[in-house]
Amino acid sequence: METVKLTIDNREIEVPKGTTIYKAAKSLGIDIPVLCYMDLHDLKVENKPAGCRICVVEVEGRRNLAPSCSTDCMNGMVVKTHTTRVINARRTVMELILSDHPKDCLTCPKSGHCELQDIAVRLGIREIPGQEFAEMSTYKKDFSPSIIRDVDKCIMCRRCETMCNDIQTVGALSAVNRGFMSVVAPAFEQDLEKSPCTFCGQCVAVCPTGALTEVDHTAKVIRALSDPTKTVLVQTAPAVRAALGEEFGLKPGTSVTGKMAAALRKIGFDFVFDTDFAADLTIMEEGTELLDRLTRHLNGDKSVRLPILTSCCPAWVNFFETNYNDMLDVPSSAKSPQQMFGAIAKSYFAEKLGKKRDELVVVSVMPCLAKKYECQRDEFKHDNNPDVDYSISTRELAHLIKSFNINFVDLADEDFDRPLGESTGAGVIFGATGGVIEAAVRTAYEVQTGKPLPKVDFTELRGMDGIRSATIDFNGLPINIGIAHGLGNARKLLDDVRAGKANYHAIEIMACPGGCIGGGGQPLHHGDSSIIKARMAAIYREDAGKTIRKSHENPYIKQLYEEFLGKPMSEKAHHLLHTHYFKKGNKDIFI
Amino acid sequence: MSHIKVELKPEQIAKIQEICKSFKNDAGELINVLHKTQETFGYLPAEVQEVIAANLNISVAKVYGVVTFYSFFTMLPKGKHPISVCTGTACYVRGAEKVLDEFKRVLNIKVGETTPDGKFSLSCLRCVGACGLAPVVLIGEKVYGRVSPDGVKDIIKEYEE
Amino acid sequence: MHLLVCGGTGCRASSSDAIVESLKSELAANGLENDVQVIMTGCFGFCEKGPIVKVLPDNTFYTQVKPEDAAEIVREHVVKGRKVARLLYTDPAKNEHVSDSKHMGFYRKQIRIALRNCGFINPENIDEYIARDGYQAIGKAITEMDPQQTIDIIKKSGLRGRGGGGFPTGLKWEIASKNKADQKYVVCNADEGDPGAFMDRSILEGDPHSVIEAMSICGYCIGASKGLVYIRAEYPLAIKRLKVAIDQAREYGLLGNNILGSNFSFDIELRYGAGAFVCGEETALIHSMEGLRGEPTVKPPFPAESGYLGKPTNVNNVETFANVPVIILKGADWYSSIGTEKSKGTKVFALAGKINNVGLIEVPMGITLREVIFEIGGGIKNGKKFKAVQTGGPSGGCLTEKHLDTPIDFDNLIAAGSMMGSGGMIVMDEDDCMVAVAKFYLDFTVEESCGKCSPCRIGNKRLYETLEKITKGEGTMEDLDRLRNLSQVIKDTALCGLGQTSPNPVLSTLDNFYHEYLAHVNDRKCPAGQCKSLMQYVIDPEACVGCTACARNCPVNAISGERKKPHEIDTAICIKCGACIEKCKFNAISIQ
Amino acid sequence: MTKVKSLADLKKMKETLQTKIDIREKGDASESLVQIKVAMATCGIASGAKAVMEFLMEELDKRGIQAVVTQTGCMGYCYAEPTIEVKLPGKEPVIFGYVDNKKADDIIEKYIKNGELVDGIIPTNFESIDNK
Repeated sequence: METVKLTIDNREIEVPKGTTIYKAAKSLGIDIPVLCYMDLHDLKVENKPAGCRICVVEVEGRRNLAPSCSTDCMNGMVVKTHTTRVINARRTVMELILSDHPKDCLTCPKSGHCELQDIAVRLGIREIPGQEFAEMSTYKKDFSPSIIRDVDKCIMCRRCETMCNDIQTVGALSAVNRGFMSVVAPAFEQDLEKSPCTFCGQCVAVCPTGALTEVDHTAKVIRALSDPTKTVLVQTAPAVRAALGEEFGLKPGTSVTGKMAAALRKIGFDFVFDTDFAADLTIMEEGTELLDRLTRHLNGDKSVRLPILTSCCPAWVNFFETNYNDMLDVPSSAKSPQQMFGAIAKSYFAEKLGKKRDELVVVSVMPCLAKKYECQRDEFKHDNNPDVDYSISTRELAHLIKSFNINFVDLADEDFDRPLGESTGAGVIFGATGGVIEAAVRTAYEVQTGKPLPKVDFTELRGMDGIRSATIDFNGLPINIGIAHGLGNARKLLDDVRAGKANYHAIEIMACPGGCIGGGGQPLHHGDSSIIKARMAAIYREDAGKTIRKSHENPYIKQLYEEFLGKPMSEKAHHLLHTHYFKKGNKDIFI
Repeated sequence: MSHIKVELKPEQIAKIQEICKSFKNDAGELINVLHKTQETFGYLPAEVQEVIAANLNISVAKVYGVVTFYSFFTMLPKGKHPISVCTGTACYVRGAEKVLDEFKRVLNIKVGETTPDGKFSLSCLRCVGACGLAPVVLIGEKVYGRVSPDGVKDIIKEYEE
Repeated sequence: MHLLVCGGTGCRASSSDAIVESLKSELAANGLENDVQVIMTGCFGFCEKGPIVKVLPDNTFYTQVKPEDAAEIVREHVVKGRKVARLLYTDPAKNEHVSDSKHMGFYRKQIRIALRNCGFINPENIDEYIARDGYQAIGKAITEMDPQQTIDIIKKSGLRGRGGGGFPTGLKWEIASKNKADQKYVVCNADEGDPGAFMDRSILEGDPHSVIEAMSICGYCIGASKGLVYIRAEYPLAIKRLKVAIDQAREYGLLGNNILGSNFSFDIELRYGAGAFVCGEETALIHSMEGLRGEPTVKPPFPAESGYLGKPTNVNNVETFANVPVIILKGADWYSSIGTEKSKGTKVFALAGKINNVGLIEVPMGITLREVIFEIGGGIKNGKKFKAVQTGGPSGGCLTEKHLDTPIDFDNLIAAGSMMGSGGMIVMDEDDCMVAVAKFYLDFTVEESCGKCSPCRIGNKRLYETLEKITKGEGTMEDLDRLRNLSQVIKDTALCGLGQTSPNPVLSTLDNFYHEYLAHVNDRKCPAGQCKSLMQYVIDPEACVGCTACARNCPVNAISGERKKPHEIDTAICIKCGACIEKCKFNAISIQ
Repeated sequence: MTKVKSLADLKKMKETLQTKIDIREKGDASESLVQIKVAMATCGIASGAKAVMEFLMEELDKRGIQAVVTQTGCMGYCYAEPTIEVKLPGKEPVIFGYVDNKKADDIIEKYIKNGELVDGIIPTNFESIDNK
């Protein structure tokens, strides 16, 4: 490899050609502040518009200062990262950015997690000169069911634009306007709800400031908890337990299932249940649907569309409703685990409790922002009463725990309540990319072949590659599986399917890079993909530690079918656990 | 950018499709497509941008991002007699600002606006290259040179039926 | 006999089209339509005196011609051979007519290389270009030289980019030629956005073939078969003439496959700008051509490595290209004999502002500002005092009296705190407030900033606001310090050339006219009497005769008074428009 | 129009086309060229000035002399029509009277080519030549 030698702050270093000054300095332990820069290494995405100009350094012989994030090291370069000139420039630029930024830090939802705030603290900004006559660029606030856009706080780092367009290919956001009024916004600066936004929340996950935040439902949850006429149930998604600990200073990848259950009980939920249970239920329905379609297909039924696509991810559902609405019969009709849980809770479990559905409040804790939108969809309501009342994110749950004065780290582990709290390892791995399809395979294999699986772990389905495929031998019948995470990858896969170029029987798609563990509602990873990997490891550890690892072996699932649903895909199951999809957008009328 | 809502007729949609097609529906030709479309429709309302986006297979947000970046593109229909005051440097030092102020005062609109009767719209432009005639005002295609604030009323009078 | 009528935008705005028509019909009326040709040419440059009609062969230069003058020109000059004295240029110094343009102060010191064909040939007729050795340079290059030899001529000539930066053109070509790729592009930057500079437009309107020829020479040198002209949509005439020229060149086989029997092929397409000054920056320009927002990106990679569609791309501006064919034909030594040590050749300037001879001039590098302003420009309008000259447009600075004898070249202008830029040259007199001038330019930059980087997006806005505060009389000494620091930081940290130079008007006025800033801040006065907030209109009761002219003309009815008695201005209502002063015949109204 | 196929083609084409704009090239460089003005008022035309002018233009061209021939109004020497004014580069103009084709031929051969004076110079201007 070709290398270059240079000096940074009087220290010599040799780095591979093409290394930026920022990275070279970092390898020397010199931590140059960056703001707009974001490196999502595993997604092969580097957001470096070189727009904020916070990371400037002095390069000997150069007329002006160089942005270290996007300037390559050259042989013989002499770089200084903290001269008076650099520090003055950095401070002045920071003052400029702050001069066009609201000063409501104390009440900002991003307070404490704000990168802009961090740098202001680090640079010791104490006043903003000329603020009294400085005009601010202000815009309309946008409240969607999932995401709040308060772009007065936008600093034009363009990270959200990169996520929305380059990674997710959703195209809801773009830089608009010019100069002082330029900002990232949907077309015509309309609300996100009128845009092709899928509410995947990846923009929120990378926003360094409070410009993009989630809709906060914690207050509503607290109100429900204090309402004596309501029985409040909580369900927690698989990925939450792998990340919640980070909000309390635990190492990424620390599984906090037991502490979480304990905390939820302390907060006062009447029943602490697990979405993993519903995940097992999803496998029963989706797996059966897969086998049904497959069998009919093998028997020559031309009306059957394959591959079958998973439908647990609400952002993905929004995406195909907008972009692939010519293929609405392809995804599985199975509802997502969140909605299956809600439907069962407000029917089966309500009956068990002898309560009416409106006496129950179902709260979900999700790694996701699209779930907030999903639970508000009309088809998931009964007499205007939603199956799931409130969906809160992992971050909101952390706030809730903190505001209930709970010392999370020191909590003793507790278990979920029964019956809707029992789950298998198959339910747990829903949280990571490839997990849903692995769980489905574990069940479908045994149902189809009537034989026990020789091994439960399908490592060929795991990993971080954006698009993966594998062929699983169903006792002589090769089943082709496709997996994509990140909507951009999903688009590639789906385009192939639409063009008839792909030969898959089943495809799993998750909107967020990494799957739900990298969801838009998770503790912010600031683009550090090692955090996502640690969460993934935790998920698979949890699976491996479970005694039951196949959904169809979950005793409470069996009981549910025996007592209530009959069998998978029964009429009752269809009514409660399946849904249909809608055309969104008007793209097709023009082409 | 403020904008108005319109309903496109099928033949208008067909016209836009035709324009896109003449540029091979190539997203790289977006700016040429927008030019041609604005030439045809006079402005680029949201609905028009949506059709363009669909045909070039790019997001509407991107199209809007481009439309709002370039000052030549407008989402508002211009007045019957679009008035452009040159505020290039040569015109500025020869008093264009006063002329502009007078137009604003007489028409009672701001720059970028159209009079309620739709007759006049007012905009600024940077240098038409007729610096010898500074300050210069364009009404439609017609150039008025050496305009003084006093002369503004007379110029407007020419266009009032 | 030939009658040349200026068809530049300025003269056309003063109905030079109608002049052509009138001349033609007058000639026909005299039965001379076959003996005398009327030709519409590109810009003569002397826009102040436009429209221009030139009669050849006796080289008579008629100024400010109106369509109704056509009859007299034909009757007197064409038929009888008598010059129409009232349409001749009058030398203001000697107060006598000058009929031959070569003897006018405006033209005397000019050397026209880039503008060699402007105002000389019919730009819509390729034959006239060919008659002037057109396309011989590309012919010479492809038949007699290899690309490197051609590049060497350009390198040796010392030609530097005329778009602003002044990067050596030959070197730029060489870099692009050395990058290997299956496709490369030659781009002509014709997105002239500098308010008050219009040389590129004039060249394209007056001599489009020279640009086409130069682009193909560049294509030959760097190994590109495709050329793109990125041109402002606001230049309809230039677009039209360029299109005509491209079509003609294709028809003649001077564009297209196997040009002049060689194996070199080259063709040109047009791309339109849409009103964004920042697109003059080459990376922004390339993004704009790709159908994106015209936002610049960090260099490196330079366009020569990765430009349009990721391919090696060479971007030069119109004026740079216009120099190329002549250099190839006349040689590097000839070209480098003109100009100064580090800035060779000539530069076209758009001379405007408070100057007698507004127009487009081409002068050898090294000429002094004094020569340009007082000899070519004919001095300051209305006998006022020279105060400053702003060069380089919004990226440049304001130079003053002490710079008048500095030879103009790239390096001297930068050393003086300004820059060559694209060649705008705006002259200001004692009535121009330099703080307001800086504010004017910042207003432009704020409007044209793309918004990508924070120093330019927010910093320029803050500079503008501070300047506004000062012109309102609310400035403080801290504001002046802040202006300077902010300006320096913006220069130091902005992403592209626009931002890096946008504070120049502020810094140069702070350097050269600090006393004016001080007057605004300390005395709350605008010495030039331009800043409205610092002025009051007052009627001198001694001088006022009560004619009521002022009151009748006040647009806001701020003036009251009885007939034949001194009037008074209500300063609370007065909008300081100045209408009253213009109407007062007794000099009774003054600004304080 | 035929395509230009080679550099030689182009050069040939240039030669032909150049005459079309010759008048402008010469006008631009009038200082360095021979300038001839033919008085073409009624009196001049009546005495055959037009024929003389055409002769001059043709002959100068044939003999390879770069000259600008223009018409002018009456020079005030109606008695001596046709009259022409000849101005050699760097010299004061000289006016010749009674110019017919033969005289014109003389003027070209003797005055224009060699600077020798020929008969028929109108005296008022003779002085100016003398002074030189």
